[in-house]
Formats: sequence, C-alpha cells, structure tokens
Amino acid sequence: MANIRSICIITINLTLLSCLSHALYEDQVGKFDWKKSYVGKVKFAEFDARKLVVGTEENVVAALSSKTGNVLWRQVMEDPSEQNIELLKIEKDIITVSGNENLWTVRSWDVGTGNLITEWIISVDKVVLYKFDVKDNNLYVVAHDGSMLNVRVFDVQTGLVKSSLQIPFVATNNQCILVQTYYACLVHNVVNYVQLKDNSKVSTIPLQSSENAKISTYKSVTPAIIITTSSVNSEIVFFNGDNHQKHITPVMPNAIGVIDSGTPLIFQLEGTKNPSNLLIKSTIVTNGEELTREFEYPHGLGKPELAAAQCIDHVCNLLLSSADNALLLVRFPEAKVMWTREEALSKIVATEFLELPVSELDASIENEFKGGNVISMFLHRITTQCRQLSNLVFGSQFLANTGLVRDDFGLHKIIVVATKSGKLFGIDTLTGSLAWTYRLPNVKPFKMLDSEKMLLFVQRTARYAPLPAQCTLLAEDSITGNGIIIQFDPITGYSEKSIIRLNYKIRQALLLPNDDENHVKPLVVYSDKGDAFIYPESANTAIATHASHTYLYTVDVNKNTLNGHNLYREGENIKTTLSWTVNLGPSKLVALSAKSPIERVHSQGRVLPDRSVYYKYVNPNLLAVATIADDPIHKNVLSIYLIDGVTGFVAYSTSHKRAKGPIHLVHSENWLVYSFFSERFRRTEVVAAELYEGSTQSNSTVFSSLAISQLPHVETSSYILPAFPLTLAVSLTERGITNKFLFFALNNGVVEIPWLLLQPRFANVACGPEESCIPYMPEVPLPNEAYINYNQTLERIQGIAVAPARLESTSHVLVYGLDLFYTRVAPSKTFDLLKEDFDHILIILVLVGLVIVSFITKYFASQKMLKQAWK
Amino acid sequence: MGCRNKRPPQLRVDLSLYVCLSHLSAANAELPNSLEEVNDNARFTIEGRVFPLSDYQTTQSNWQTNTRILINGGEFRGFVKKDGSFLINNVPSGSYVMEILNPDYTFEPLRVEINSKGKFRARKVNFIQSTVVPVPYPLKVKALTNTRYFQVREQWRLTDFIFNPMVMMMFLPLVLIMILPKMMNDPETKKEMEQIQNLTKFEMPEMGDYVSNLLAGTSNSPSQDKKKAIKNKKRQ
Amino acid sequence: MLKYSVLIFFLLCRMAPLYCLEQDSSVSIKLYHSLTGVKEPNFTERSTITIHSLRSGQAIVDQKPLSQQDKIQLQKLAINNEFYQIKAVATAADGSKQEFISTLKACMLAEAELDERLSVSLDYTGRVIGITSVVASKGTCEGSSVPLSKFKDFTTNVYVRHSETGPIPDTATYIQKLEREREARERGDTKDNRSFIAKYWMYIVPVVIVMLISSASNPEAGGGN
Amino acid sequence: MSSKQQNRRQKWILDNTRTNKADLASPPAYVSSCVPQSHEVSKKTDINRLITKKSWDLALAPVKQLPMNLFLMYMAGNSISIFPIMMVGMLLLRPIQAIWATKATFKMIETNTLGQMIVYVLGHLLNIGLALFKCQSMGLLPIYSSDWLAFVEPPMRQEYLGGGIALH
Repeated sequence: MANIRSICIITINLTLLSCLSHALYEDQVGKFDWKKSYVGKVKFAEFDARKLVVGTEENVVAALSSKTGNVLWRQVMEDPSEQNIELLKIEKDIITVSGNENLWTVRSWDVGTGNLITEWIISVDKVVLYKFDVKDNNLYVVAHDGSMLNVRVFDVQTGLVKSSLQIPFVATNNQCILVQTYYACLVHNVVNYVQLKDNSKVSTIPLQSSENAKISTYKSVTPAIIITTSSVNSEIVFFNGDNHQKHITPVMPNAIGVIDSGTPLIFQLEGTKNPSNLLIKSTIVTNGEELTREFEYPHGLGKPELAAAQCIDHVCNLLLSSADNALLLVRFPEAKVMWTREEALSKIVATEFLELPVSELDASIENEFKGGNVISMFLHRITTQCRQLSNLVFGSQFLANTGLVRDDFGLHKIIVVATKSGKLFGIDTLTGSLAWTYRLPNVKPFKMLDSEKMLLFVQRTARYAPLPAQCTLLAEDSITGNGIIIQFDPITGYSEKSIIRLNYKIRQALLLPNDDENHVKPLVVYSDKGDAFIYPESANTAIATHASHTYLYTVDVNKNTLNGHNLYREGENIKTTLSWTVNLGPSKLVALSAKSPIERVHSQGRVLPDRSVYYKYVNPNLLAVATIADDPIHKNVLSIYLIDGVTGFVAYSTSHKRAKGPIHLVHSENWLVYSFFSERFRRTEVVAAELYEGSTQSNSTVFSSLAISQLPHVETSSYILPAFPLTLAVSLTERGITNKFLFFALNNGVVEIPWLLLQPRFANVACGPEESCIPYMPEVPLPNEAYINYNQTLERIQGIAVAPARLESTSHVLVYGLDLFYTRVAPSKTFDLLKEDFDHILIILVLVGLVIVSFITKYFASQKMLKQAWK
Repeated sequence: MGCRNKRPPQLRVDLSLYVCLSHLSAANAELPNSLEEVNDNARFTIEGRVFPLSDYQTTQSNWQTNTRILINGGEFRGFVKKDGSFLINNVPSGSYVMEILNPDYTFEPLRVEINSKGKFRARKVNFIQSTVVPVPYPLKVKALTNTRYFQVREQWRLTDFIFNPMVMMMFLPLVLIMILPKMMNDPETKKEMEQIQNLTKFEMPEMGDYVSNLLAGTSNSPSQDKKKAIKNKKRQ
Repeated sequence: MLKYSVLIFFLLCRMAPLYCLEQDSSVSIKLYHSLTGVKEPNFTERSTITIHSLRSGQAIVDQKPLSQQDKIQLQKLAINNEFYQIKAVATAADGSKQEFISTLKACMLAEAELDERLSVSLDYTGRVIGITSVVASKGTCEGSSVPLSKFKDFTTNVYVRHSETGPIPDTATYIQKLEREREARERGDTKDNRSFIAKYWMYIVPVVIVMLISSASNPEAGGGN
Repeated sequence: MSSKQQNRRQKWILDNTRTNKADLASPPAYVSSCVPQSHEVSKKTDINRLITKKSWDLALAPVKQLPMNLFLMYMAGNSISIFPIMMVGMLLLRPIQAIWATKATFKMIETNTLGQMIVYVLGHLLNIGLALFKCQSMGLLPIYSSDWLAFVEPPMRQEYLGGGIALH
C-alpha cells in the first residue's frame, strides 16, 4: 500500500526520463484539440480575385478566402503596441506600410502565397503626422507641418526616391487625408485640396454646413473623398486633375465604390423599419440608377460598416465590418450572408471554464422525490430508467436537442470568454463552436499592469439543477469610467437583468467562498472610495458570519504599495478597514500572482529518500510580487516578494541584479516559478522557489495566516530557459494528486514542462533514479514532443487559461492570443482512463476463444474418458 | 549569394544610417555590450538566407510564409522571401538571439552580435558554456531536421510477444515438460544423464538426522552408558 | 520605567554574505498602537525601536509602560475577539519617513502575554518595505479572556529580514559532471576487456549454486534409478 | 496409548540382546573396532528414537527452509513485480498456514512433541520474519511517516483572501 505512491512516482519518473513529457500520438491530432485563427480588427480590406486581403489593428496582413472566410495565409508583423499598419493597398502585390511616428517599414507581399517580396524602411527625424498612399507603383509620403507639404515619392519595389517636392498648404493637420495623389484638408467651412505634383495649386470645395463636418476617403479606384455633414448625410467628391466633381445624390457616410464590368457603382448600407434587417443600395455613378436589397442582419452583431466590395460579372461581394469586430461577407444581388468571422476573439480579456448542466433525463431522476405519492414516483422511476436504457441501446439521440450536456468525466465544458470589444462568447470545448454570443455596448476592460482584463466570476455553477448557473462580469463603462456589472447564465448566454451601470468606479472585487441560500456566492465589489457593495444584495445577511474571516488586498501599481483590508459588518452594510501596508517604494511593480482559489493540494509534504517527510508550507493567502528597480550600479534589479495577504508579512524576498522584464510569475501549492531576462548572461532564466515548514507540521488541522510559529524554509534553484517566454501557467487538476505541468508560452507555441524538472533539489540529499529524482540540469530541455500545439502556429499568445476536468488526470487548457487553441493535457498520463489504443476487440476475441476452446476440450475429454472406460 | 543581389538599394536621402555590411566579420568584433551607449541611433540590418531541406518543396509548398525570423523573441521580426533570403531592418547594435521558426522544420538558433561600428559576428547559441563556435556572416541557416512532435505508437509484433519474459516463462516449462520425458525415453541419453548425475552426486549429511542425533545423543548417552555399564557388569 | 532589551537575530542564516547589504544604515521605528479596535483606530505611542546597523540587525527597544487603562482596553479587545493594530513610522538614516500598519488578533496577543515579534523587511538596498507584528503561535483563537495580571509589558523581538540574493543557474558543476561522465566513459571503454568470468561472475555464481543445490536436494532421484 | 505403543514395539522389535558377541569367536580378519557399533544399530532401530527423529525432522523443516528462502529472496530482488511479490506472498502465507496447522502436522507423531512444536513454530516465525524483512526492504511496510502522507488531510483554511491590482 505504502509503495503504491512510490510505484506511481517511479513510473512517472521513468516516463519522464524517457521522453521528459508525454507527447501526442499522431492519430490523436484534432481528437480533443481545436484551433481557430484570427487576424484582429480589420483596418484595411481589399478584394483580389478570390481572396480578401486584410490589414488589421493587430498589425497583421492576411488573406482570407472570400468563399469561406478561412485564413489562407497570415503574416504577423511587429507588436501593435509599438507599430501599427498605416496603409494596405493591392497594386500588383500587396503593399503595406507599418510603423510608428518616425520609422516605417514598407513591405510588399505576394498575394497568392503571402511571401515577402521587398522590404525597406523609411526613417525620419522630424515627428509630424505622415500620410501614405500608393498610386501606380509610387509611394507618396506626405509630411504636413501646417504650412508646407513635404512630399516624397518612392518606388515601391526598390525604395528609391523618385522625386521630392514641396507644396505650400496651410491647414491644421488633424482633418486631412491623402487620397491617391490628392491631399485634402477640412479647413473651417471649406475643403482644400491639392494634387501632388509640381506647381499644382490648392483648390477649394465650399460646404453648405460646416458644423461637425468630416472628411474621409471614398474607397474606390478613382480618387474621391466623402464629406460628411451629418450622421446620415454626406456627399462624394471626385477629383479629376485640378478640378472636382460632386456626386449627384447625397449618400450614407460609409459609401464605397466599386467597378462592375466597367460600370462604377456606389454601395451603401441603410437601416430599415425592421430593426433586424438592413438595406444594401447600389447606385450606378454615371446615371444614378439604383438597386436595393434587404437582408436579415445576423442577430447579436454590432453596427455594421462597409469595409470593402468586389464585383465580378454583376455578382458583388460586400465585406461588412461590425462595431464588435465581426466580419461578414454579403453576396449582393442575393443579399445572402456568406460567412461571419468573430474577430473579437483575437483580444480576450477574461476566461472561465464552466461545468455543463446534467441532461434532462438525469435531472428528471434527481427530481424523483419531488413527486407526490409512491405510485407516481414508481412510475417516474420506471419511465426514466426505460428511457435511459433506450438511450444506452440506441445512442443518445434523445439528448441531442441541446448538445450542451455534462459528461461523466467533465471533459465537455463551456468556456465563457469576454473580449476587449465587450462581446461575450460561450465556446463549446469539444468542437470549438460558439454556443452563444452576447454583446455589451460601451464597455471596456480594466487596465492591469501591461494587459487589459475584465473580472469574470462564477457565482453559481450548473450543479444546482433547477437553478441556472450564474456568472458575473465586471468591466468599465467606456464613457464614464464607472463600473458595470452584468449577470448572465453562462450556459445559454441569457441575461435576466442586462447591464447594471454603477455610479462608482470599481477598485477590486472578491467572490466570497460560501454560498447563500440560493447557492449563489456573494460578490463583494470594492469601490475607489473604499466602500464595499454586495451582489446580490440579498446575500448581505448570509455573509455576516464570514465577513470577519474575509480579507481583501489591493495592489496600487502607481504608488507601488500593497494594502490589506479587513471586512466587517456594520448594520446592513459591509465595511472595510485598512489592516496592513507594504511599501515597495521606488521599485516598479511589474507582476503579481496569487494562487488559484480552486486549487487543492493533495500531498502535504515531500518524501525524502530516507522516507521521512518534509512538510510543505502551503499558505493559500500568499501573494507573489515582482518589482523592478532602476539601480545606478546594477542597471535593473528584480525583486521577488512573497507576502501573506492577510497579515502583510513578507515571508520571503529575493533579488536578481541586472535583470530585465518581461517577468512572468506562477504560483501554486508551496512553490513559485518566475522567469526573467538576465542581462548579465543575456539569457532567460527561470527560478523555482519552494517553501517548506520542516520535518514537523505546526498545525495539521487548520491553517491560519495569523498564527506563524516558524518561518518557512525556502529552497531555490535556477535554470536557463533557451527561449523567450510570453506567458507562464500551471496545470490544475480536480484533487491535486496529479503531477503539475508548467506551460511556457513561446513564440512557436506552448511547451509543457514537468514541475519535477524544475523542483529544487535538496543540497544534502542524493538525487538519482533510485530516489526518483531527475538530476539537476541547468538548461531546461524543450523537446519538440512537449509542444502541446504540435505543428500549429500560435501567434502572439497573451494568456493561458487552465481548468480541471472531473477526471483527476486531466486539465483543460485554452491558449489565447491571436489564435485560440484548446486542448486537454494529462501531466501524469491518463492513469484513470483506459488507454485509447486499448484493444477491446482483441480482449473479447480472446475471451470468447478461450470459452469455446474450453468447451471443445471438455467434450473431447469426456469422449476420451468414455473410451478408456470401455477398454 | 542571393541576398546581396536582392538587397534593396540604400536610401541615403533621409534614412539615418542604413548600414548593410556583408563581409565576414567574425574576426575582431568587440563585445557590443560595452559599446552600446556610444552610438545608439545607429541602426543595422541583419541579413541571411534560409536553406530548405531537400524535401522542402515536396512536403511544404509555402514554407517561406510559414517561416518567421524572430530576434530576441519578437523584438524584431523578419520574413523570408521566395528565394529564402531575409533581412531584419533597423536593429541597433547589441547582442541578439535569432530564432528561425517553422512549424515543420527545426532550425538552430544563432547569436548575432553587432558592434557600434556595424561589424557583425554570429555564433552558435550556447547558454551553458562560453565556448564560441563562430558562424559565417551573412547568415546561412540550414534546417536541421524535420520536427517530430508525435510519439510513435507501439506496433504489435510477434517477436515482441514471444520474447516477452512472461511468455517465455510460461512456454519454457511447457517445452521442458513436453520434450524432456521424450529425451528420457532414449536409453543412451538416460545413461548419460545418470552419469552426469552420478558425477554431481554429493553425500550431504541429513540435517534432521544430525540434529536429532545430536539431541538424542546428548540426552540418551548417559543412560546408554549406564546400560553399557550394566551390561558389562552382567557379563562380568 | 524604561526597559531596554537588546536582541540580536540572524534570521535565515545559511550564508552570511548572501544578505550583506552594500551600504549599512540605521533605522529608527516609532510604534503606535490602537486599543480601540480597527473600526475607529486611535493610535497612541507605544515604543521606539532603534536599529543602528541593519546589517547586523541589532535592535534596541525602548518600551513605554502600559497603563492600567490600556491593559483593560486590551483585555476587552481580547474578549471581544477584535483586532489590535499597530502603526510603525520608520525613519531611515537619510530622514525619509514611511508609515506601516499591521494588525493582529488581540486574543492571540493576550494569550502570548504580550510577547510579539516585529518583522522588519528590507529590500535589497536596505530600505524598509514592511513592518509586521506577529505573535508566535500554532493556532488562532476566537476571543479569550486573559486575567489582567498576565498583562505586563510588551516583549518585542525585532527581526530584521534581508532580501536574499537570487540563485543563478549552476552551470559550472554541470559542465564538470558532464566532463567527468565523459572521462568515465572513455576510461570505461578502454578498461572493459576483462575476461568473461571476471565480468559476469555475479551471474555465473548463483547459477552454479542453484545447480549444486538442486542436484544435492534430490540425490535419490539421480541415484535411485 | 502406551499399550498401543507397546504393541508397535512388539511388532518391530529385533531382539539384539540375544546376539552375544562373546559367544562366538570373531571371524578371521575381523577387528571389532572397525565394525559399526552394534548398539548404534540398535539405537537406529529403536522405534522411539525413530519417532523422535521423525518429529525433529518435522520440527526442523522450517529452519531448513530458511537458507533456501534467504537465497530465494536474495534472488528475487527488491523490485516490485509479479514474481517477487508472489514469492514474498507465499513466504508470508505458508508459515502462517503451517502454524495454524501445527497440531495436525504433529498428530501422527504420538509422543509428547511440545518441544518440537515450539521449534516448528519458531522456525515458521523465523520465516515470517524473513518475509517481513523482505517486505520492509522492498518498501512494502508502512513504517515511515511518508507512507501515511497520502492520508494527511489538507489543513482547513481559516482566512479567505481576495483582491488584486487596484483598478482605480
């Protein structure tokens, strides 16, 4: 019995030593993982033959199939926080200009394959607004400093300057656009424009009403602008040499031009009386002939805008881009939506895995004792069991009505995802399909260190059958900056109360661990004024007893301080009071990590080779904080602190000199892993620190942060990571028995690294195969088999969400970034499941064969006995 | 050297320093770290070329698009052209790790060092030891292998089954039981066996006998002596 | 009555130079406490602590005696299971002041007979980042009545806690180990030309013994035929 | 019982008292000292003696097994796989069964065999001890604190903490 553990360890260790992590078999590809590629919010879009080429705010150039909307190729350029795409045009090739205020990269790409053709840079000293456009293989770069236009014309392919000219042009810069070779500015009540060539003169377009006027580019082959005077009224002005010509009828502000077999057309979108329908209007420019089609706009999408259009033989494809970053392709004369892409999913700000409700049938069994008399209960039982039997025999077609039904192993879950654009999604883990969407208007995420986050809490799971599950999302009103709360059912996406806009700003929130009488975990929202509010309000009394055991901490990133608060109940309200402070002073707080509240620690100690136990210091209230300080001698100094969140006691602190970000922290059980870039050795280092109580456990029944009997003993060890991590996460299983995996998100995917590989070895304890210990290796091996995404590229990974399955061996992993990738991992292999390649047929055949053979031999044996008896 | 031919002409007009050195500079380049501050607006271009494995064209039709070149994990990015060459523009002097990422092929990362004068030095990345294995610049990067992400499923083979110790243990006694008696039937072998057994026959003392002798001897001997004495007396 | 106690603590002592600050400095800490609970804290002066050398962590604690009223208040806090709060104002050698708050359960303090530990945490430069008052105990309490006679004066043990220097990957020993292994392999290659019996005696001897025993155990079977 | 014994003795008795060496002259070349002593023969043939010998044989059988078992256990090794486990299991179970069946084993020997029985039981106990030692060296005995670690419940959490980066 005692050795079962060691057996497990030995087998695990053997597998570890053999391949260091368990890899996928080739036939498992796509069996339980899925990947979705996104490109981001579309900024530029152009059709080319059967392709749709887009340039997005994520600084990505991609070609989508106009038939299906799938990504044909995608090229990810520099980080959008540093560089942005400023121009995308298809001449012969795709030409993009991306960069920041004084440095631009001009690239041309092959439309078919996405190969780079040329790349050259424009670097300038003077920081003014620059405008770019391409016409006839010339790149026009216009710098406008208020009084003068500095125009340079480059050859797009070679980067050579063809000509450079200066044109006097007086205008404020913010209302100017460059349309092909025309530069136009809105100045008071007129629009001035000039053609970019030698000795050209500034012309003027007078406006009727100048208030709120705006000018924008008219997307078309011919140079033209749209002058918008109101939200529904605007006009197109075509340029022709030094002259201009207005289109006869006013158009909608987002009109778009396209040439269909030589006929120039204008496409516009208009609303209809039916709010779910939209009207597409095409107008022939030359004669004003109109053709309109009404179509049903898909439910749940935001306000659309025409992004691009293409016509081939009177069949037009219109690309619509909605306010919630979705893309739609509408075939025009049919007015049919060909496909939609939810590009909002390229910016995920909150995730949560939720268990699904039980099937109707199982639920009906649970309701058994709610019936009246014995006979009806008996009948109920019989009918439900008959149905169960028929389900077992004929497959589960009876349950197919929803599909979102809990399975035995908890492998089927729903992922609730909140995106930056304020759209919520429910994603099915089995297929990756969207179960529901919900759009929140005027919502933005909170700023948290260098990322953007919303707070998503699960107040009630689907376990309490008749009551639906309940999630709560906290975010910020994009107009006022006040907090918003939305409660919704994560399984259906239905919200009873819709958005509650609060009249205060949210500083932090905390979900209490105890349910109220409706099985809802109360949410305490802490405002910027220091007040605490409870949602739902009815839970106020229920938490009265728990309030005194509940503590809240806040980390002020601007002041670099940490504060602890006690919660107490006064009358009907919950109040907070400051209970501790830690001041990290001039150092800059760069990372914070708390333990997962659902994590369970199964083993309370580490077994030493002499089979004694070294007890872990498992403090669920421990916070890990990383700061970086500028130091005159050591450049940057990284400090890591482990701070108890209840008392503010600094349990451990360490510092690394000449260390640089990005810092990633992961904190679990009794250990902490962090990674940083060492400038001294110019490599990424990963440090694992483990906390121990010692060879006795001070209190084995309760853990209290307030009672400290001995300081934790810290073991550390450091490793080299031969890569550049983007984020760090750790696996999570139901009961915490399974070994832990660390997930390092790298540029080519997510690598799983067993914690045993990083766990600090005790200096005075031997380490070898007999001790089931992997000897220390300074460089963390990254075998190809450890990539959980195998050969699928995951770009710009921003986070990894992990959740346990009901099966102890397995955890769910969702990797999000520009791509969305879901898989399941089993750090100690699926020890609680039959192997996938378990041969049921062989076993059955062998058993049947044995039975038959035994019967045959029995027959022959009796025959022989008979014969012998006769002898 | 295709990369030099395809390199775009230098933009001298207003590009602040666009240096593109293509001579081998592994020689006497200084450690750039010390010179970082000297001239930090100088920007350089790293060039090189990716060489495909011979089976590239057959297995991955569009490997150029799927190959990304990252400097220091994404600080700078490069793209591969159709002929395999690449440029990374606008890199300040310093020491960088260049990774070439392709989903199906493994490339070795390289450390590229640029000093403030624009001298390039490339070497293999070794985080553990400070041994320098120089690599010629402009870089020529060859794919090492096909990347294998998957475990190979074990196939059921008869030999595996037969040489399984359990099976051996079950079959060997069977063989012995079946064959040995038949061998014994042959008189000659029987004789031989006997001979062998005679050879290895030892006379081992029976232990029980020994102990009982010992015990009996100690307990009985005085009485026997007495008996003897009595007998002797009788005789006399 | 003034009570001086000098307490020296070397905490987490494994390697002294690990915690050596680059510049030694001194800190003086003024402690205030609130005996009115955390809801409306009312801080009164309690003691002054002077740490002359952060490197050595020597602290001189100058405790102000507790008045009878303070003791009664403290007892009340302990009975009602309320919190005892301290405010520490640390004045560094350069004159910069920082304020820290720390809270602990009054009943725990009472049960420990006012024996508390003050943890002064420093960052790598020796600046104070946090001052926490802690009672050494194995468990908490939910309010307790302690007789007044147990309340005498605060016994404050000051722990100056430095920031460790983080570990760096141990490449040197690894390289040595690899080299040793390589050498061993090379040596092993040359040495492995012993005779068959010399190499595998441990397998041969048991086989021989088994044969001997088996033949000895059934001599009748052999000789009986 | 004694009469029965007597009968048996009658049945097998070989009256060697009658053979009188003194009566007959020794054959030529007979040296009396070289001939096995006649009283030894008489001892061997003594029924009582035979029975004691048999009973001691029985009693010492477990002790005789001990070296064999020792060797077997040494050969089995400390790895945990089916055969060593089976061997250890047998080694542990057989003596226990045998101890239970001590009475039955010694029933056929109709003398007072208490001493033998004790030796027999002790021998089996030695074997059990060997089996336990083997279990211990294989790590199958839960005698260390680490063996009970899996049953240590995680301590209850007394405080609950929440929060994060201040959003405003």
